[in-house]
Amino acid sequence: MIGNAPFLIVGVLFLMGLIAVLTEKNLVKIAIGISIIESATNMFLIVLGYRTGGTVPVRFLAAGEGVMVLPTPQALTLTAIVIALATTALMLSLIMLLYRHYGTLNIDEIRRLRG
Amino acid sequence: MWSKVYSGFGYWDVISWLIFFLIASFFALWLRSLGRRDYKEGTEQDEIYWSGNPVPEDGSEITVPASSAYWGFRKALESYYSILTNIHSGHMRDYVGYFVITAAVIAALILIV
Amino acid sequence: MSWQEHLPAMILAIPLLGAFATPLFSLGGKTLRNVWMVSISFITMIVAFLIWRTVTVNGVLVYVMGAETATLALPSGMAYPVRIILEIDAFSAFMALAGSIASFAGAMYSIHFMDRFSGLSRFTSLYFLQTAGMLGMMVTGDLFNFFVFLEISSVASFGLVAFWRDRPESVEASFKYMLVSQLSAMMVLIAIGSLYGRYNALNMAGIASMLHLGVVEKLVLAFLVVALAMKCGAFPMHMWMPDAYAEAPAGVTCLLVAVSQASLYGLMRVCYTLYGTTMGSSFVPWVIIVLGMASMFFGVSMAVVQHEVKRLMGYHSISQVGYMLLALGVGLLSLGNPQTMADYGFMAMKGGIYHIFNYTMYKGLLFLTAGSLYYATGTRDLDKLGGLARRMPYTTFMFVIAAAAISGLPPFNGFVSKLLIYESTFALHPFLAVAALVTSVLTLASFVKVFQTAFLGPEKKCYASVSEVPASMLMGMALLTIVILGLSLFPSWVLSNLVEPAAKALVDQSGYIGAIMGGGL
Amino acid sequence: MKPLSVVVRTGCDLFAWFMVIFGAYVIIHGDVTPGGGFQGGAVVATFLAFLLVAYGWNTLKLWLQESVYNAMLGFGLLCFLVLGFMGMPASFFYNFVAIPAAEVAKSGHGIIPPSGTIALMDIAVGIEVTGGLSLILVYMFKGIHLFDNYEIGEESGHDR
Repeated sequence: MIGNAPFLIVGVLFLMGLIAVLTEKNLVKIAIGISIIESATNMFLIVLGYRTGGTVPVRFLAAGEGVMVLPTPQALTLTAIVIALATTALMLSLIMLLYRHYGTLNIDEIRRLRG
Repeated sequence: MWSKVYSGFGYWDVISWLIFFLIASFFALWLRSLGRRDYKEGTEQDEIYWSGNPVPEDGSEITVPASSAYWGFRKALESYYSILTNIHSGHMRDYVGYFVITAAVIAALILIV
Repeated sequence: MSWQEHLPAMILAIPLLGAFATPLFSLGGKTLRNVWMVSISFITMIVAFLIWRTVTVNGVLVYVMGAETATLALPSGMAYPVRIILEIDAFSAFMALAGSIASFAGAMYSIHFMDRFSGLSRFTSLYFLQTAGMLGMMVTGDLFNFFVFLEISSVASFGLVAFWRDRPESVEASFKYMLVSQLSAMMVLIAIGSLYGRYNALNMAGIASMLHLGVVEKLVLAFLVVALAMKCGAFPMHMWMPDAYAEAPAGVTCLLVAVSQASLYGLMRVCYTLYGTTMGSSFVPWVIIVLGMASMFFGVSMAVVQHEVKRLMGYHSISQVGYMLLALGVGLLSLGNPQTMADYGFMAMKGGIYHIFNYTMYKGLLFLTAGSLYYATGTRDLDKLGGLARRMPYTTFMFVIAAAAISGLPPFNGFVSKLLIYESTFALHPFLAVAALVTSVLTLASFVKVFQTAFLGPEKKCYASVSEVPASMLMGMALLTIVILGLSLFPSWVLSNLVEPAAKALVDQSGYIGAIMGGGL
Repeated sequence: MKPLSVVVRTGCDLFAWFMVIFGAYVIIHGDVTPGGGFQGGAVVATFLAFLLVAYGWNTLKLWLQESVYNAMLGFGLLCFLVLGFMGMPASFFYNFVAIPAAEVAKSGHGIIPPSGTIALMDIAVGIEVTGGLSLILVYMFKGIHLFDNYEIGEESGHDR
C-alpha cells in the first residue's frame, strides 16, 4: 500500500495545479499552477521507472547487484523538463509583454478577443 | 483518370458538370448578346440611379457594412446567439474550464459505459 | 543500401537543418535568407513527395535512428524496440504531403509578407521548427516522440502567434493558446506514461500488439482523445482557435492549419491503430461523432456573425474539422464490423481523409488571401473593406475558388469530399447528414458575405491607392490554387491513388504492427 | 537593477567562475554520470545571472557580447545536427565513434566503455544550452524596458 503513496502525491499535486489555474486571477500565479502540473507529471514519470527489486540505472553501481531498471523514464523526465523550461520561459515573457500592454495582470481584464 | 467517383448511392462526374457549365455559360452569353447597345455614353442613361438622390462621391457611403449583413438572421436567433457569445467570453479561465470539464466528463463516462 | 532508405530521417533533418542554419544565412543579408527559406521548404516538399511515392510502391517504411542499419526493426538483445523509430504508412505519407505543401506555400508567401517586420531570422527558425514538429508528429512510430514533436510544434507556434509583439491581441491570443495547450500536453504525457507503466513500451506498434482493455487503458484513451481533439479544435475546447488563427501572421496561419491536422492525425492514429478493435464499446466513436457535430454546427453559426475576416475563417476551421471528426468517427464506429464497414464506413473514411487534404489546401489559401487583404489595406475589419475586386484581380480570383471549394459548390474538390461524407453518414443516421448540409449552407452564406463586402461594391476612396500584392505572395497563393484545381478536376485519380491507400492503411492495424514487430515480441 | 554591496560582489567573483567550471565538468562527464549537456549548460548559464544580480545591468552591458551567445547557440545546434548526419551511411544519429564492447574488454584499459558520439553530442548540447539560456536571461531582462523608448501606438503589427 505504501508503494502507492507517490501516485497519491502526484494526484494531489496535479489537482493543486489545476485548482490554481482555474481559480487564481493573477497571471503569474496561473503560470505557477502550470509549473506545478508539470512537476506532478515529471514525478509521475519518475515513479513509474521503479520496478520492485530493481536498482538505479547507473552502470558501476548496478554491477552484480541484481537487475537495474530501464533508464527510459529518466530520459523521458529530462526531456519533459527541458520542454517545461522552454514553455515556462516563453510564458513568463508573454506575461511580461501582457503587463506592458494592458497594465495589469488580472485575467478578468485581459479579454479583448471575444465573441 | 476522368472516370466517375462512386459513393455507394450515386456517382460524381466532373466532366458532365463542366459540360453543364459550358452550356449554361453559352446561354448566358447568348442572352447577353440580345441586349441593346444603342445607349448613349456620357449622358444621363449612363448614370447611377440612387433613389433620386445625388450619388455620393465616396463609395464607402453607399456600401452595406458586414455587421449589417444577415441582420434579420441574427435578430431572429437572438437568444441562441446571446448564449453562444456568452460562451465565447474571452476569459482564459473559461477556456481552461471547458477543457477540464470535457475531459472529466468523458473520462467519467468511459468508465461507466 | 539505397538513398531511399534515409528518406524518413531526411524529412525531419532538413527542416531542422533549415531552422538551425538560418542564423548563419541571415548574416548574408535578406536575399540569402529568403532564398534559404524557400529552398529548404521546397526540398522538404520534394522529400515528402518521394516518401509518398516510395510508400505507395514498397509499403510501410520503417527507419530506426542510431541503429547499424536504418531498417533494423528489432535491435539485437532487446525484447522490444526502444530506439527512436519512424514508421511511415500510407496515411502518414498522405498527411506529410499535405502538410509540406502548405508549409511551402506559407514560406513563399511569408518572404514578402513579413518584409516590414524585424526579427526575421528568428521568424524563419521558428517557422522551420514548427514544420519539423508537424512532420515529426506525422512520421513518428513512438508515443513519446509524438509528445516531443507535439511540444516542438506547439512551442514554435506560441512564438509565431505572438510574433507581432507590439499588438496586445497577438500576445493575448498566444497566451490563451499556451495555457490550454500546456494543460493538454501534460495530459498527453500522463497518458503516455501510464501506457509505459503498463506495457514497458513506448512504441505504438508494440503497445498496440499487447493492448488489452482495462481501467487504465480506458482513462488513457479518454485523456488522449480529449487532449488531441482540443489541439485540432473540437467544439467545447475550440476557443483558442479563432484567436490564434486571426492574430498570427498569414503565412504562419497557413502552417497552423496543417499543424492542427497533425493533431487530428494523432487522434486517428490513437483511435484506429493503437486501440483499434480493442476499443470494445462504441462510446468513443460516438464521442468523436458528437464532438464533430457540435464543432461543425456551432463553429459555423459563430462564423456567420463575425465581421473580422480572419476570425471568421478561424471559426470556419472549427466547422471544417467537425466534418473530418464526423466522417472518421463514423468509420471508427464500423471498424469491427465488416458488413457496415463495406456499406458505409469505408466510404466515410475516404470522405474524411479526402477532406483533410482539401481542407488544408483551401483553408490555407483562404488565410493567405485574407493576409493579402491585410497587406494591401492594413485592416482586417470587413466593415471597412470594400470594392477591392478591381484593385486586386488575382487575389479575388483565388479567393472565389477557395470560397467555392470550402462551401462545397459542385465543380470543386470540397463538394466531392462532402458528398462522400453526406452519403455515408446518411446511412448511419439521416440527422447527421442533414446537420452537415445545413452547415454547408451556412458556410456558403458567410463566404458570400465576405465576398460581397470585401471585394464587390463601389470603390472606396480610402483604398484608391491600393494595388495588387507582390509576385512572391501571389505565387504562394497560386500554388495552392493549382493544387485545388487539380484535386477538383481529377477526383477519381486522387481518390484511388492518394486517399484510398491512406484509408486502407488506417484500417489495417495488423499491417502497422507487423512492419515493426516482425511477427511477435 | 542596481549593483549590490561589495560583499556580494566579491562572493560573486569567487563563485561565478566556479559555476562555469562546475558546469563544464557536468557537460563533459555527461555520458558517464548523472547530468549532461542540458543540465551543465544550465549551470554555466547561471554565470550571467550571477553577474546581473551582483553588478547590475549598467555594468553588465559593457561586458556583454550578445553575438557570442548567438554564435554559441547556432554552433551547438549545427554541431549536433552534423554529428547526426555523419552517421548517415548506417543511419541518422548512428554512433560511428563507439568502440565495440568486446574490443574494450580486450584492451584492459579502464572499466567505462567509451560512449562515442553521445559525449560529443552532450558537449554540443551544452554549448547550445549555455548560449540559449544566457540569451533568454538577457532578453527577458531587456523586455522589462522594451517599450520605454517609444509609445505603444494603437494596434499596429508594424514594429518598424
